[in-house]
Amino acid sequence: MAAQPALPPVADQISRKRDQGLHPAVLAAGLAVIVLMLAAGPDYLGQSALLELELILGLAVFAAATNLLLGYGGLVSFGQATFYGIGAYAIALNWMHWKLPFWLAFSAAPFAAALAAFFVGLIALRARKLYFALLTLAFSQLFYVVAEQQYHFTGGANGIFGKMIPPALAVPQNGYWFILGVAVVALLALWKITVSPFGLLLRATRERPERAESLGLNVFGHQLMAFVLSGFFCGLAGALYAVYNQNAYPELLDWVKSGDPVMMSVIGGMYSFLGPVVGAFIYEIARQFLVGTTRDWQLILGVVLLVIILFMPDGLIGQFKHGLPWRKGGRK
Amino acid sequence: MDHSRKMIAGLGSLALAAAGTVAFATSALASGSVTVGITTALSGPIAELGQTGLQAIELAAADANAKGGVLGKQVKVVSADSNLSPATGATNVRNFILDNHAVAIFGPVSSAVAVAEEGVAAKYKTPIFFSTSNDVKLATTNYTKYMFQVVPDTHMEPAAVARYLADAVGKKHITIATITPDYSFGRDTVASFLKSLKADGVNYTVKAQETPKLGASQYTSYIAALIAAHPDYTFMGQFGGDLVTLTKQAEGFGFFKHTKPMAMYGRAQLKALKGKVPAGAIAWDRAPFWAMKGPGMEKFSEAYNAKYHEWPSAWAVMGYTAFETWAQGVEKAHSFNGDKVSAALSGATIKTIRGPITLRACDHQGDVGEYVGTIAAKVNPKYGFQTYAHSKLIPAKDIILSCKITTAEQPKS
Amino acid sequence: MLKIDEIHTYYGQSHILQGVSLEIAAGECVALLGRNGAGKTTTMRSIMGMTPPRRGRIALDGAEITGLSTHQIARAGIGYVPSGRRVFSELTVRQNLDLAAHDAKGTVGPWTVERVLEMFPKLVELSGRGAGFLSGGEQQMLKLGRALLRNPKLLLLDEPTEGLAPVVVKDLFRWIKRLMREDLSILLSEQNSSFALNISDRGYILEKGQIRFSAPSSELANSREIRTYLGIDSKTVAG
Amino acid sequence: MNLQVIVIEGLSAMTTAASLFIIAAGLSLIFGALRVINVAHGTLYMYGAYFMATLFAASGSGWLFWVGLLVAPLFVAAIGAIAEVTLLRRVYERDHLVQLLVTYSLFLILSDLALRFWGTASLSANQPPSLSGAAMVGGVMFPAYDLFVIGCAVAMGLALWALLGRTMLGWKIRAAVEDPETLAASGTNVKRLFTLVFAIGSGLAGFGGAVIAPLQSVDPGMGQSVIVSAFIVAVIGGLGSIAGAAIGATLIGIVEAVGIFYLPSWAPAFIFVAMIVVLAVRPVGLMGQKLGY
Repeated sequence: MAAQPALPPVADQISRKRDQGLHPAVLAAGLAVIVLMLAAGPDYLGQSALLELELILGLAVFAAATNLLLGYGGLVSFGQATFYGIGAYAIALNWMHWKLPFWLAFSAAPFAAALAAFFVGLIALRARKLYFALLTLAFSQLFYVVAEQQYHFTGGANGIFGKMIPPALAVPQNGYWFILGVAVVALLALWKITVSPFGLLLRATRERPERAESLGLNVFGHQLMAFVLSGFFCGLAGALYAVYNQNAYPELLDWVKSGDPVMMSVIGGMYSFLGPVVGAFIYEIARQFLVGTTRDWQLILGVVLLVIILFMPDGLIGQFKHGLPWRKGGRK
Repeated sequence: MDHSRKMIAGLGSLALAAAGTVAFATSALASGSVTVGITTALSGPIAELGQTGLQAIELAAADANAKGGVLGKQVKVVSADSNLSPATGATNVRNFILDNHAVAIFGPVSSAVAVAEEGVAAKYKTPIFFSTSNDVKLATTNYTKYMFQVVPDTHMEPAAVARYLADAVGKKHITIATITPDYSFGRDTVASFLKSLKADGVNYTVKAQETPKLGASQYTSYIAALIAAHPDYTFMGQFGGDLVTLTKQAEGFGFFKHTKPMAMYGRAQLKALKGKVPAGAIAWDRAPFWAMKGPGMEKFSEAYNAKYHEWPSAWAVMGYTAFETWAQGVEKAHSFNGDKVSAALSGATIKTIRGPITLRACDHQGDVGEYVGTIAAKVNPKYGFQTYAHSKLIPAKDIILSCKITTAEQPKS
Repeated sequence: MLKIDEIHTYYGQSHILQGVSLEIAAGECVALLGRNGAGKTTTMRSIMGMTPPRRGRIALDGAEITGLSTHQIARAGIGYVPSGRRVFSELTVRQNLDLAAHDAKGTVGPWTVERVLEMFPKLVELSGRGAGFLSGGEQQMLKLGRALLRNPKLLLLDEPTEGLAPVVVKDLFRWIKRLMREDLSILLSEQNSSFALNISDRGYILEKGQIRFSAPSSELANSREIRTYLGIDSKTVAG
Repeated sequence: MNLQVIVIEGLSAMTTAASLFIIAAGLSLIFGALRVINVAHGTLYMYGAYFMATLFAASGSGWLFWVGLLVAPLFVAAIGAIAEVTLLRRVYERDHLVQLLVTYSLFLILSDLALRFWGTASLSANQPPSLSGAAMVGGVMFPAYDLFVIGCAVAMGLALWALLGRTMLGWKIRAAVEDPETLAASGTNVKRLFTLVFAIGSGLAGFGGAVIAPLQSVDPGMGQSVIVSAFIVAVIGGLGSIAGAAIGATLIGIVEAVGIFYLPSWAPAFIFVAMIVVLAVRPVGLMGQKLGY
């Protein structure tokens, strides 16, 4: 990414519009406390809660990586599960066929996803807005169908199940700390990307693409870079899924799975970095709770989503910034 | 320590009570309850399979509770939708065990979800009973000692159909086409079917093999390809709604005038097709209540019909059987402990509504047979759908894989 | 006829009209002048309910129309001729007119499709042509015709001379004069101030969303200060 | 490959194309006017099928089928109208993603309600006696009902073409697509027009479901399984273009038929490849227009 000297005005304008929420120091301290509390999880949480957290931490990375496109790049992708699935399959396939060390497979997984993202992005980014969304969806389905059909290589619809992680990681607490550690580092890296010159220029491509183009910014190049980076972290999230559940199967690549991080971002708020992370926690916990307690979980989930979409346009984080809904009585 | 002394005292008094009169012990324990979990497809295209299975398990629990419960405890059934997703199914199982303290899990519909759930159940040493999904891998490559399968597996079922066909055609040369969902169930089934035909000495040629995707809504192009192949017999591996769709569309082509279809026409498909199932078609079902003899079966189907206003599907019959299996395992082990129940059931013979079932010690596969028959021309007035004109129970001993084969594939440890 | 009282209109967060008031009497032609971005089009859109004002009120013949939706305001008797090429380009000329006539069903007044075609004979020969293929002047005829079919009491003309050849501007001048003779009230927003001041009875000057001056057009046209402000070149007075 | 096979393959491709067009046309119409991708479209289609199966299952006499064909679209159109007035109307100004998620929520809600009303079992509508059985076409047996479906698709295409090209309502819809504000300024109640368009699009879905019901199992998954193919058809053709939907449906019908014949194990992947290829070459679909979305 070449940061052209001509661009600071755009970047500057946008950076001034950044989150005007809590004071950064307060925020950082608060987050540190939350991370410490999570790290101490095994001391006070039950086993099922810990496992739930393992899943959600991976999903939080998945959502934040997707939101790099969604909230920062203005690119609605319904195909990020492609890369999530590739991350998980990289570990599972290695275990089944190649038997290379786990750590090698784990490190390679995000790169494999990024490579796939490069080729998908090269084609999909030619299309605009809705067509882009539907094209990424088509790629997602293509990978899904292939994973389901290449029976001997991928295990078909059943997927791959087995002891694909080292015994040390299979110890519940170790697995938890490992996932927590990787997720926190990944989120920090993603955050770094969003506040880097690249991240600011990416926002410029979202907010005023013509202006960015006229200032000599290579919009396509930036979007492709964002797509590859997002693919990388989605792949990492997928690899974390494989650590959590020790399996990979075609549904991980499905467009329905691609919808999850989008939903999480919208619920949490796609215009703040933490929105998708918060969204991941809320969406997954709510979904688990509803599935476990009622047959009508789809109905309730649908209604809850509607309420959030219709009455909290910037998601829960946005709502928090603008003031509580029952205090202000609508934002219009 | 004070605490452990109290526990020892408690255990001692319990043991005393147990050693005392049985009636006393039973009434003392009856105050408690115990939970079993079922997570299966309750929404989506094959929700019917999950729904009827769940209903039967709830009925079985109610029946057991009416008789004083299992090991004196009332049984509570918790259920959750797996939404056909392995991840959701696995999480549900974990939550049942860790949060609801479920002592047994009853199985899902699709094999992908079953494989995921099997792993979780084993991790927490909780027995899991498969009554709908029947992937042979569950008892071989993915075998754990906590799994029990009370349904004919993906080898047994097509082998039974092959045996039936072998008896029907004798030495005559026949041509065959297959159409199965592009899904592990479909693949395994058709492969086993052809292998079994060969083993049974049938002289056949395969003319066409089609694999439309699961849940397809348009089969015309596949049917056109099948028609071009002119097979004597067409083996159709579709199940649930897919089979209804395929039958309707093939019917329109007059396809069944030229070929004899073979398919898993169960209660739901027979009912949905309302008398339009081609008469004489070779049909099979894992537990067709109308073809199964015995007073237990009759009582069950009447009770099920009275409660849910529909006749039980095979999934319901087997769901009930699965519950019976678990309950008797607990009684035999005299414990809800997973290891003990597993040990008690391994190699045991269970009395069920469908007759005695022996769970082989080597792979925990029940010796359940498959019912194969031909579709009657007329609708059965009592049930409102076509049943079988002739049917045969192909016994398990004729079709089950030998322990030598299955154990060879089981994980070693 | 139309009375606008202290309206405030926003585009998202930006406060465009900051308390605009103006009035148009029956049969009067009023010009709304000002530089690009002064708020002329926003005033028009506020009247039509397209960007409803957040505060203030607008009344037509004494009846309040603030808060009504656009089609209700149109039905109350206001015809709107938007600026630019806003004809339904996928429909033919005749379909454009028939559509407007259909929407105007039930209105009383002199304007029918036949009479519009009489006023703009050029449209007769173009009637089968896709409206998107018309020239700027032809589109202006079509837009005007469409608005007249409503038989409005008040006509809003947004930048009618924009992008027109000088000869067509002259035609436009004649058409507006004719409509004024038929006692139609007109609100005209214009960049071309000399054109507007020549034809109108009174004028308002908008600057940054506020009315700066208002006076009879002749007075505005004669004030050197205003002429300089509006940048009128004394040589190019149309009409 | 002999002639008979070609005829049968051709007709099956057309049947596939017809049923795809029947679903995609309403989706495309709604998108054209409202710029909304309706994820719940497949579910509305399922409601049409359920309605037909419920009605027709009650008696099974032929004339009820024709009644169902008329009433099912109205029933589904009413559901669509309610959804538009209560939900979609609020989000036209918001971005596509929000609209997509609103219709996704609608999909969740409607799917759940269908489970409650109709249960989990497969239902089925018979073919009316006059249309069941096989017909001889070009020397081959072909299902009469499939021919009826092809006929319905053609009729629907012509009706939409006439509606949009020849009627005042159609002109207004096209005018609203181009410039809803100016249309409102000429006195049209554009909100009501949008409700009407959404209701018509939903009604088309309901009609599609009612027509297809006798050809397949009516079960809770049927909406989900068609929606992705419907998207693909509409997108290949160019969203908003009815002619495009017809071309897209035909293309997919042919691609599927050829794929099934020559490379059956890869056939399900073909339609996605087709979409990717078309959009890679023409990023707005075959008949799509470059618009600001």
